[in-house]
Amino acid sequence: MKLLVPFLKKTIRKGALDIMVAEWLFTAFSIVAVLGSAGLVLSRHPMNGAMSLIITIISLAGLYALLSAKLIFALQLIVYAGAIMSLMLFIIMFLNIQIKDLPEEKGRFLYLIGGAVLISPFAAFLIKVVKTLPESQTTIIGNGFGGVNEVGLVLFQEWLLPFEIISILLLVALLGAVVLAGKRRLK
Amino acid sequence: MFEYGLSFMIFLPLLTGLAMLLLPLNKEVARSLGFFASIIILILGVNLFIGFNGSGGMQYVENYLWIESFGVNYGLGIDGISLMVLMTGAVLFPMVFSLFKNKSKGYYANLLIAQGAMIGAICATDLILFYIFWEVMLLPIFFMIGLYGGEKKLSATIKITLYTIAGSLLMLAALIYVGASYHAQFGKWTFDIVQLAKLDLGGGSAVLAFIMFMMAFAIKIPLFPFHTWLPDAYTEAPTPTTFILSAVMAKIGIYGVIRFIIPVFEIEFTRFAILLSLSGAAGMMYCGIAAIGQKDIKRMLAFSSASHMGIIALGVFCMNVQALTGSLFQIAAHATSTGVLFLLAGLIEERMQTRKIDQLGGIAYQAPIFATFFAIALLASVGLPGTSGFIGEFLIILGAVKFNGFIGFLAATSLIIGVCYMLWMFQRVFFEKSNERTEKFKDFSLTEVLTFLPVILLILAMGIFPQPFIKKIEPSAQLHIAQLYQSEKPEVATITTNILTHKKQ
Amino acid sequence: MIQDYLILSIILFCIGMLGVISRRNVFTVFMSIELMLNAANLAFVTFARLHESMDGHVLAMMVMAVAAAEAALVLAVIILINKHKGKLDTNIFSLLKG
Amino acid sequence: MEHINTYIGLVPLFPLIGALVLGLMHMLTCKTDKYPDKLYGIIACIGPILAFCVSLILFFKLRGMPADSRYLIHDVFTWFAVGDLHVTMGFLADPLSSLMILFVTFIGSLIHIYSAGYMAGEENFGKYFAYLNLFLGSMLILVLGSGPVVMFVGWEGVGLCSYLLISFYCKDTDNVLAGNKAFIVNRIGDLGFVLGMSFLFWAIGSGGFDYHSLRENAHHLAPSVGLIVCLLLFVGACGKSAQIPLFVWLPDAMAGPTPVSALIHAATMVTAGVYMVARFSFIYAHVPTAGTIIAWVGILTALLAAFFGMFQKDIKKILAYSTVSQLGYMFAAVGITAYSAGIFHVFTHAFFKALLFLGAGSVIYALHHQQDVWKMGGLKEKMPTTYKTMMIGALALAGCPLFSGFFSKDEILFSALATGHTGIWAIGVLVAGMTAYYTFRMIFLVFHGKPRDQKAFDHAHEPPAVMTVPLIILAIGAAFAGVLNLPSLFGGSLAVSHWLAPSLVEHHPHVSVWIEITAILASVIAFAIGITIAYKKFADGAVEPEFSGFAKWGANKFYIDELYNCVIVQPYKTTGSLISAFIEPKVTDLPIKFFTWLYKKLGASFKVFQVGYVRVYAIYMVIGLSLMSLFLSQTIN
Repeated sequence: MKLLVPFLKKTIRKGALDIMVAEWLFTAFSIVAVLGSAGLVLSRHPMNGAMSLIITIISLAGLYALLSAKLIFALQLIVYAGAIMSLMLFIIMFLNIQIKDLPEEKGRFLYLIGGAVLISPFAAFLIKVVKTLPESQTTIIGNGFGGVNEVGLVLFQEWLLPFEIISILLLVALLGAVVLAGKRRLK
Repeated sequence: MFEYGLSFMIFLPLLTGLAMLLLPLNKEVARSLGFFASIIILILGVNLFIGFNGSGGMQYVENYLWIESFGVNYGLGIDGISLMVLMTGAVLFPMVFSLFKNKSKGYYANLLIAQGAMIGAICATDLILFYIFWEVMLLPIFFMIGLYGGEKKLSATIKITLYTIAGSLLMLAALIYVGASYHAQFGKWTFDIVQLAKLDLGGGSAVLAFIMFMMAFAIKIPLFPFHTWLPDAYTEAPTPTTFILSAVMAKIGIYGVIRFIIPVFEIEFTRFAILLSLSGAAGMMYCGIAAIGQKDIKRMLAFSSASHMGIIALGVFCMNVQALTGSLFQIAAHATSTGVLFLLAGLIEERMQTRKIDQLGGIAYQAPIFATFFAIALLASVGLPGTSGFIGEFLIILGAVKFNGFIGFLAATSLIIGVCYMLWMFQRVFFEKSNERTEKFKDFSLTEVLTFLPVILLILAMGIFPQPFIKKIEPSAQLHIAQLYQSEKPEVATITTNILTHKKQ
Repeated sequence: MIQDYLILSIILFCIGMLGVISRRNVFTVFMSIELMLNAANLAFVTFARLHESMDGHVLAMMVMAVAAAEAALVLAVIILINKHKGKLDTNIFSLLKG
Repeated sequence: MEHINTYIGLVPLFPLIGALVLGLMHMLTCKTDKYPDKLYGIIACIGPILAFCVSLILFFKLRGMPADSRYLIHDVFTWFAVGDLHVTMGFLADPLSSLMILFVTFIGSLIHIYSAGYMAGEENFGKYFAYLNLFLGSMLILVLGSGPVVMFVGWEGVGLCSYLLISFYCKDTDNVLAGNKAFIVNRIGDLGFVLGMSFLFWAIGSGGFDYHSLRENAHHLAPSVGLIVCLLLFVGACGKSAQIPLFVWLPDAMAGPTPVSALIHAATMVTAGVYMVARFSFIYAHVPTAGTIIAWVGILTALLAAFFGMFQKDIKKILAYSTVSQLGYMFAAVGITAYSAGIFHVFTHAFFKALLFLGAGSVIYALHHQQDVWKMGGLKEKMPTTYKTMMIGALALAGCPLFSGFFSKDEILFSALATGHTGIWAIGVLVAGMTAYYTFRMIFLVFHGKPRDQKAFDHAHEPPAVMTVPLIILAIGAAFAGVLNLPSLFGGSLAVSHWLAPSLVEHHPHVSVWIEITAILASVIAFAIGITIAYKKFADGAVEPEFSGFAKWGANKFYIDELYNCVIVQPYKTTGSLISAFIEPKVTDLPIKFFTWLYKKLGASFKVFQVGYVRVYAIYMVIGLSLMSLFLSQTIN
């Protein structure tokens, strides 16, 4: 006890409690994310998959928040979870997919296991690479890091040209989608 | 005044050609655009020729670092060795535009692109830059044969493309080997040919690299037995393309040997010189004999061109200044004579709708001017004194005799072989009785006379006053040969002296 | 700690890849790709945090934009496929079969 | 500085300008035919005549100089210079070349004048004269060139003109083939010439590649190299001067217009080989082996050609073989180092052979292109001038004493005897007899006896003055040219030999007068026998015999043409066709075809993996990724 109290005091003063909270949060979010993605891959009906993906996306948003990326956190929720995924759900429902419409995929689990075996060296390699990186803490940093203002400045100063190109890309995609989906047969 | 002259000469046609492809022009506009671009190049080329001094070194040099990490330069420059090849590439193109009016826009654009790439390949002093232009050069040829060729154009296109690509990929490998060995020896990267000449290569891998390097040029020249793409390609290609192939592109093969192989691979070159020159002689004889059996005038000229290329290559392999100068001179001479022959054969085809020799005859009575021009080009091609063909051929034979008496004899047989098939063809096309087809043969129009006259005069001028030309190329040849012999590497010295002493006995 | 984030990103990415190679349902394949994009985004943001520079954030935004564009197109394509073939199976296309 | 003379260049220049003008005029107007023939004729004659005048001036200038430094040089410009090789486009007039240009321009002018009459009304009148002028210019370059390379320019130039003029009537395939044959055979000779020049250059040419420098350095020439050079150059001479084995083209060359045969294939071009050997006498004199070979080749050619000449029926072919035979004499002379005798025979031969050809031309002209002697006869009355002049020419050719041919031929035979070449002398005497026989066989058949073709005979008439006057002039020359080199036995002083001496390297052997008398007697007897047999057989009314046995072989020229055709020409052509028909499409593509086959097979075997499902391709990617990862993991610790 004599030793523990000053240690606790020390850690609390240095924000170690925050770190512990952050670790717990990270663990929770990551477990949810992995579960969600597993649900995506395993579920047969795309609706289930989409719901699992939304879970993953939301937990990822939490992780962004933990990494002090405030704007990305917001965008992840608004754009990804809000716009893209709802578009997808909309389409899935629009197509009114029944189980019988879906491919049979009899050897699905066999495939999944085989795939996992195939991918494992790759994953192992990447993890090995990551392990060589210097370890670092991820405490929240202030000074507006990741805020709208700061990211906006970087975006419109250093990344202006790519930004414009992305905007053109979006436009093209928009047109493309309209042309593809909106095409009427003239026969 | 002329600081960026070479770059201008490369990129003017290249960009004009590309622009022509992109813009919606009709073919007449495209043709005149091409004509003016080529005239500008012609003027620049002549200006460059006049301003060139025969000191033997590089002139009009442009050098900018391009890819720093690998020491690749955008390096241009010409010396006596590239001068004549450059002139063939720069001077002869307007003829094509003024003669052939019925081609499409893309065709003229491709011609210009080909010209730009060729000039680039000729001027490049950096191996990588050379390689890039070398490959770009093939593209327009591919399209011109593939899109606008004769009946069997597709197989001919595939043949020429696969052949040359195979060669140039081998060259790429060898080129990387050379760069890497330089890095190993001097601790830095460069592909500048002057620097690479300092390399001290040896051993089995160098021989392999030499063979791979040589292969690319041997296919392009083409050396016997790598010539099999040539008859098909030359025959099936539209006439202007054949003209370019024979007048300029084949020459770049020879030029590449002189510029890049001799300085870098001295030892290997000396070791293989006899074999290579035998191959040149064999090609000359084989193609010359094959020419006499041809029934198609263009195909016959194709073999004749291959035969001449054999002897020009032989001159390079003889490793003395007379033969080398002769080869360089012959490059220009052959471009003018055989080039003109191809163009004239193309005109015959255009007028008579046939290329079969036995369907022609008696053109000389219908078209005396045409026949005279054809005869002059033909005589230049067989190397009659007073025409450009003689000087080069004589110098090559002279040098070959010094190199090796037997090779000299083989080289000299070109005097006979050339004249056999040429006269045989001339007799059946221009003499004998005319038939109902050739009776309607129209003589030259004024435009055509004006197009051919300068070249015909050039053929004669180069035969009668060759010294102004030789004065500009000879110092470089001198320098090149001196480098080959006075190399500090002892191995080379012994090999060359062996050859020399062997020869004198 | 940073490493944990990255490892998570790798795991998600590999699961996405697994989905792409082992599933035949067009929607699932597409969403697996979205998952892979998200995994990459996570790595971007993590590295941004590591270097304390916001370029990673910008890149993540761009990936989102690309994802949005992709979603628009892919969904259009899926609608077309469904309309013409009445199926959502990737195996209906085998034109590349040699 | 006194040796520099800028006139020399003018000699070849005048005819060349003439050729250019005529050629352009003809080329531009031949379809419309604007200019009259007379204009062409006059322009054509200007060049040669001017050249002759300049030649005369040069000749007298040389005469005015001291004998041991008698030469004029005009270096016009540096032709090309590469390394040690320095070739100047220059002209050299020395006694040898001045003598040559004198008779070349003289006879050339006469033949131009004659041609204006002979060719009148021909279709390509202008072209003919353009070629003829070009020929004369080339010939003069050949003679005047100051070094071997310049000589080679003329050498090839005359070959070209010879080709063009032989195939002048180019609608007829045979004529063109004859032209081709001439050019190609000449080219075989040129191969020897070029190689000879090359060896010569590498041996002694680095100090300057013109006759003067070469002559100064000639003693550095190693005997073995000297032999190679001499023989190679002689191959060139063989081609140009129709010696064994390259003589086959000359009889065929008679396909050209007759004046061309007279100028090119009798008087001037074919003697170029002799001139060349004489020019290089400073080398040949040091290589006796080469000389002996040349002499024997020459005398055997003389024998063979004389033999063929005895059986010909085409008047021009008879003269052609006689030319080959006489050329053989000349080579025998230069072979035994009697250069001046050889050149003198060139000189006299030019007169009488040109005369005979032009006379034959008149006959052919009169008989409307009838060339068969067995269809002629009795023309003596109808064509008296032609008969008389041709008689003089025939006597000169046959070596009748006191005519020019007698002196020059006798000089050769005497030299052979004097230098101990008895075999050559004996064959030479035999050939002299044969010469007399076939010459007079021709004369008797054509002019004596009764006409064999009455219709043609009735139309025959003496040609116009423009043709007969040159005949008369040449006849004077043929009769009296021998006087110029009268040996001391006849009270002369060998003027031509002395004149030529500075240009040549030769030794006159001193032998007793009896040997000279023996030589003369032998040739006179041979002449007498030959002419007697001819008289007996042909003087009045012989009929065309059927040849059999050996004579048939002779009439068919020992089937040498056929032999060459079988052994060289046909195999060559067959090889060409074989390559184009079989090897090129079938054999040489085999490696390529193998590779394409291989690629097809490989492609077929890789096809298995292309299942078509996008997912499977993705799996391939992942497999690759994994393998790469496995490999790369090794590098990370």
